[in-house]
Amino acid sequence: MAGETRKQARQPVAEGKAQGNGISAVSQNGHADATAEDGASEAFVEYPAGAYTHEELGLSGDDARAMYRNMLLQRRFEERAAQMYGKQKIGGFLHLYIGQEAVSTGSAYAMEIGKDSAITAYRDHGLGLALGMTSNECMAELFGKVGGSSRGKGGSMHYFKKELNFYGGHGIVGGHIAVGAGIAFAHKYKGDGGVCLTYFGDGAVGQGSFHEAMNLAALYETPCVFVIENNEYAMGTATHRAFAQPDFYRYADSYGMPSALASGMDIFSVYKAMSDHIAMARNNRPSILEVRTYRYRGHSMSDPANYRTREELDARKEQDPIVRLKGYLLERELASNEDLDAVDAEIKQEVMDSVTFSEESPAPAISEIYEQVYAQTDYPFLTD
Amino acid sequence: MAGETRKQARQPVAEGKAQGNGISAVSQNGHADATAEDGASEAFVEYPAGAYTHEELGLSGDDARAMYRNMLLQRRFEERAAQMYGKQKIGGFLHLYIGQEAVSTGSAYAMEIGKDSAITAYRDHGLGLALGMTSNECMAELFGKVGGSSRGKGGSMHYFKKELNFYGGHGIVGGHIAVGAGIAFAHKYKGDGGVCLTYFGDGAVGQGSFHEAMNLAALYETPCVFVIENNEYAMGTATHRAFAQPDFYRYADSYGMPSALASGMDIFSVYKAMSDHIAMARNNRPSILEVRTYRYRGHSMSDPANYRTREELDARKEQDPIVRLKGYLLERELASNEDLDAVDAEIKQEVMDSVTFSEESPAPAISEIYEQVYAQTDYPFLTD
Amino acid sequence: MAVLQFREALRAAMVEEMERDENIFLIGEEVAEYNGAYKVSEGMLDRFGAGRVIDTPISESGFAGLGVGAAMAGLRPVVEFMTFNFSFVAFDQLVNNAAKIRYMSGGQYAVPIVFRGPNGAAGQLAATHNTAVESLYSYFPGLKVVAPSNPDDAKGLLKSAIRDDDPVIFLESESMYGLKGEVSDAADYLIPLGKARIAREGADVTLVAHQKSYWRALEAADRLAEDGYEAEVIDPRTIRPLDIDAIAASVRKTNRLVVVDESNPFASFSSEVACQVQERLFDWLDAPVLRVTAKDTPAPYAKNLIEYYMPRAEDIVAAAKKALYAR
Amino acid sequence: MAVLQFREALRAAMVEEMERDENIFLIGEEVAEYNGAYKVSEGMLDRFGAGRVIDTPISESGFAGLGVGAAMAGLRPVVEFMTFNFSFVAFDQLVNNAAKIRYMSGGQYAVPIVFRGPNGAAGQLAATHNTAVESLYSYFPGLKVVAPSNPDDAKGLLKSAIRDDDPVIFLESESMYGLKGEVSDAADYLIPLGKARIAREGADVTLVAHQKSYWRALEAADRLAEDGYEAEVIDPRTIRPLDIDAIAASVRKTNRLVVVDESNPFASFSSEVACQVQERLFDWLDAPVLRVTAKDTPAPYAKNLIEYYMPRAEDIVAAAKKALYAR
Ligand SMILES: Cc1ncc(C[n+]2csc(CCOP(=O)(O)OP(=O)(O)O)c2C)c(N)n1
Ligand SMILES: Cc1ncc(C[n+]2csc(CCOP(=O)(O)OP(=O)(O)O)c2C)c(N)n1
Ligand SMILES: [Mg+2]
Ligand SMILES: [Mg+2]
Repeated sequence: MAGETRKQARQPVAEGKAQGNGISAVSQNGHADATAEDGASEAFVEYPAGAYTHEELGLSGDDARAMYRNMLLQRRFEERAAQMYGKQKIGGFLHLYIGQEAVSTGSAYAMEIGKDSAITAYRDHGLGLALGMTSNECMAELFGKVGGSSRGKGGSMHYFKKELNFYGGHGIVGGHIAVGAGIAFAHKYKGDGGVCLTYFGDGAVGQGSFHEAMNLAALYETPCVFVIENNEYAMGTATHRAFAQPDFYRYADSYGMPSALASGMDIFSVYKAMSDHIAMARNNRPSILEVRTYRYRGHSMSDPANYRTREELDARKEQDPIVRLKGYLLERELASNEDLDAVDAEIKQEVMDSVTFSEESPAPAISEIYEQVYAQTDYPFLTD
Repeated sequence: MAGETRKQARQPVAEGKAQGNGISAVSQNGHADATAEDGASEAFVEYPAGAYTHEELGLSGDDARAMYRNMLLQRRFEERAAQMYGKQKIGGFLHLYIGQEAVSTGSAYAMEIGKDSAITAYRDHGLGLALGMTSNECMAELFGKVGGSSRGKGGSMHYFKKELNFYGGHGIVGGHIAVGAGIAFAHKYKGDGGVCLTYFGDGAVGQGSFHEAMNLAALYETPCVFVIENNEYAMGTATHRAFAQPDFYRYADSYGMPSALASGMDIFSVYKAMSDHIAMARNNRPSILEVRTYRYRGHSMSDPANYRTREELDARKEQDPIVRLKGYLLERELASNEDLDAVDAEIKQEVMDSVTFSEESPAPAISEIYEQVYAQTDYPFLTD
Repeated sequence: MAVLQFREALRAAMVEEMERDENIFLIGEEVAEYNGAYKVSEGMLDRFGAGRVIDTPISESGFAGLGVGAAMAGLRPVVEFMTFNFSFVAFDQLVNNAAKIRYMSGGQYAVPIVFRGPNGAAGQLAATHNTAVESLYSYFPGLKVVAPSNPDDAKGLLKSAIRDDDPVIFLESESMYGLKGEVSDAADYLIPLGKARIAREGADVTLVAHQKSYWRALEAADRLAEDGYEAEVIDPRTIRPLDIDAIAASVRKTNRLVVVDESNPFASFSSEVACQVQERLFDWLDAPVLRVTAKDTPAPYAKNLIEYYMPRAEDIVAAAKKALYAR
Repeated sequence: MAVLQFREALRAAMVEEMERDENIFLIGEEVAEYNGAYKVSEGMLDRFGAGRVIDTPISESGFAGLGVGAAMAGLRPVVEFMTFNFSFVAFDQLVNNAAKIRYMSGGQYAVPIVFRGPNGAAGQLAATHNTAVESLYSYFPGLKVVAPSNPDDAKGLLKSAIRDDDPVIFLESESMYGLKGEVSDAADYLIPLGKARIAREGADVTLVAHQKSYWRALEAADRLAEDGYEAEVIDPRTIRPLDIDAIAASVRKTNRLVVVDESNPFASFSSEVACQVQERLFDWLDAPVLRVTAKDTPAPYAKNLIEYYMPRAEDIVAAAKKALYAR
């Protein structure tokens, strides 16, 4: 497998080891390097940033450009959503994914959408859009309108799209991990060849339900990839403050699972890692993929993010996965600046149109309160 | 540390390696040997059966004889309890500890009773008696009489004894593990130098609450020893059918904790391991101690235990920890057959007296239903 | 009609449904190789194989969540809790995921799942192993809660629950598994959820009772008859949705109601029935709605205490007489 | 008297108690370095240090259990849930361990612990983040449940809860943390648990309401006054034990009762109040006990839906008028 690094237990960390254009997959926030110093664990695979070219990965120039568009759509969509939140067009919590787009897009291109499934936590706009949800249905959901993907019932934290096998959008930290194992279980049960990608944050690893789901998935050999989007914080809590041992990929040992570490700052790293893990899952070998990523915004709109420094944030922004891919496209002459500006303009228009769509989409009728609670259509609700 | 074996990762298993009088700590039921073959984990300590003498451990002949008595009391008590259950003097569930007595007794002698604390699951008669609960209060509790340790409110699964810092007796699998971490937390908070020993079965490792408690204990550096009493089955489920990776001591890696494996068939192995782990805990270093043991009886009185063979059971009975210690005492001339028979007779009488005590102890007054629900004495219950 | 034990009726329902629809599977602790902690699933592993009758580790939250995911993906899981006391470590899966995903997804995803197992007390098991859960789960819109009291209902309702496209909490009883009764062997025996059953007719006082309490209520009705009072006994069978119409029709006749339930009293099923009935039938009631429940305390172990703790026939008789202003 | 925000009143209670008794500590997600998700614990880390104001991983079951153990061992933990929705992953710890250990140990172990945090709806958060939990926890004997509606009560009741030797579920409200009110600065300001407060006197109809609903009820009372009806508004403050005597005294005067609660209706606090009142005061009631609750559905996200979903002043006015047989 091109570019991968097999580590041996106890092998010392090579200082300054070559990693493409120098962006490490390793966190700058108190994490040990991937090769644990205290005599670690199973051999595991690392997918560093900058180690892959699109050709090596079997991707065309069109693919690379499409990936760029896909990431940029998420970014522009959320920038606009943040603005609309400020205008009180959107209520409740709004958790932005900005900075993490390579994870969703890298996955979307590695999986077979429609055949495979995906499920994530409440920070779900990016994955929804990456999988093919429209800006219209996504924005209208935030506006709480009937044009929304859940007809305004779910809001930001609860995007779902059945045609895409997108299983949500879940607000209880850790609560959807076993659900993901169950979706994978169904793929195997039905023998449809699909796999399920289950995404969750570093914070969710603190929930016992994570461990229960890992053991069940491993025991039943379900076609799962468990993707830990390690953005270094759960709200204001840096991973090393919440975990006695914060190298999450090592947890796979307890379940006899393979695991790996990818850089969420490089879409090719994510794409390659996801492809490998999906291939394992297709053989009913579940695994953990830890992706080291970063969120630029606060946890939600109300979070000033005082728990990190301006410098830390700026340093991470310099590794921006969209900027990185842009540089790659230009350098390789896969696209010109004008091409990319045109893409940006087109996306901005699409997002602006989704705002108009959402404004115009009607609010749900009050009677919809009682709809979709039950499949049973004549359910006798208590009403007054 | 006398007799301990430090293993290196990937070190192959020496076939037929010398282990005292040949009794291995390693399960015969599908477990990998302590040194995992697939490239394991942190170095850990193994405490094999037969590797220790009482002198090496700083124990006197009196100590060894007291340990014998302590184990035998549990055995005889439960034999009698089983009989009383058959006579319907005891109701509900009755989970017997027979076969596992070296774990409770080995611990009781390694800890400082009164200063240190202990908490366990529902299979709690053995630990209660080992810590110093009287046969009377234990038997009367089973009979549901006011002479019982919980005045008949708790029954078999819920022994508690505050003077002994015995925190129960808990019926929800996994539910008391974090409670144990909390008791340890309190020891540290108060600075009283105590540690908390938290016991639970192999089955409890399947609960997410186990993992949450491990991480919390490790993160807060609480004075805990987590003792996994691996008796190879959770009800009818052999460990390898419930766990993708059934070598529990290896789970400590995920929490950066030390761990070890002891033989529950040899009280000296347990005593030594517990002593070492308690010493770590006194330095606020929590750890996992997996003890490989075996229960001779069914899970509870209604379980015919068809999930294991007669041969398997007989083989394990040959390793009986009481028989082993008896042999040791005789061989070393620490006691004569007559001495030991006298101990047995005395214990049998004690247990028989506890039956009489329980028969004679009154049933609680009906009004006691409303007592000890709240500390508040004038709580306004809904009554009719 | 065959005479079956309660557990056999449940098994028959599962077996018939699993033969009809291969998307149905059974999962839980000890359901397969052990043949069920209470032998409800006896023989099912042999019949359907390990792919459809599946043992789990002790990970209720994990396997309940796995069931929810499988249901969203088109399967129809039957998840057994060894007892519903243990569902509390999976509470979030039931009340947030199973109950709300249809709603939050705007109707895109159904969650056709049955959670089943023993509910409530089973003798001297003490406080953590004696909780009646119907009040808790029926609080949550999005769930249905079923609680049959005899083998025939158990079969017909479980088959309906399995076919239902909504998540169903299906409550059984440890101490009733051996109870025998006539069970229909009609080809497709389905009893609709949400319909009460009038078990005994009477004009003087209505007794509403389900599961174990139902049998106590029948006993009480017999005793009341000896004293010349005819009690009408209604078994709601389904807790949510509640067949309040059937209860109301009866109370319009008797003008008196006693609700019997082994739940603890506060904010419980019995409170709900009383609340709805006094609201709907304020002018019909000749006496307050009374209730007979477990005591307002945790469950004790001692035999004499737990016996007194549970609703007894004599308590029901006394409550009925009170409602009748009799002696 | 100082004017404090609700959150400041809670903080004052914790700070005063922690200064009085060093066995008290605060633990929960983001309580320390972040100063509290809703800033209730602002400044407390600086004041008491990391040994007594303790951040946790997202492990509600783990840290709730840790709290129970610490309480058994003689400490007095205050455990913050970021919201009570998240207590469902710790449900077993609250309802089995905290609630029952005293009983099962025959009174040997006390569990003096407070679980606190926001309860119920807070606007457009959708179904999993809007659950009112008072009905669920008050079902369990062994627990106490407190739900203040103004800063003064919040302070006095939280201080009492912390000193109480029983486990207390202490319910706050996200959308009320900024609410300002006069708060006593008496040296040892303790409001006893289990005592209701008559917030407004009136002879025509009784409104029972707590937390957010309390403010809706006051609004409704104003509107009713415009129409010439004097509503008596009772804030129960404590859900378990319930001050039914205070409610009953009021209903004896008004003969009419409307219970307002943002819980879902089925098997809820409102059912319980209705049940108890109709039982005790059957001959005093001139109309059925009515209730105004959240709708019998999960909570929707859309603004117009969630607004309609929650009990509104106009719903309360309508219910009161119905009870008054007024137009
Ligand atoms: C069970 C539960 N506890 C607490 C919360 C509140 N909460 C929402 S998001 C969050 C942090 C999660 O962090 P992480 O899993 O790392 O995801 P990220 O926000 O970084 O994407 C917390 C504590 C919740 N939603 N559910
Ligand atoms: C949460 C929960 N689930 C299920 C049970 C039922 N149950 C009681 S004991 C037991 C097996 C536990 O096995 P293990 O932890 O290995 O302890 P052992 O019985 O071997 O001592 C089970 C499944 C329970 N009490 N609690
Ligand atoms: Mg994070
Ligand atoms: Mg076991």
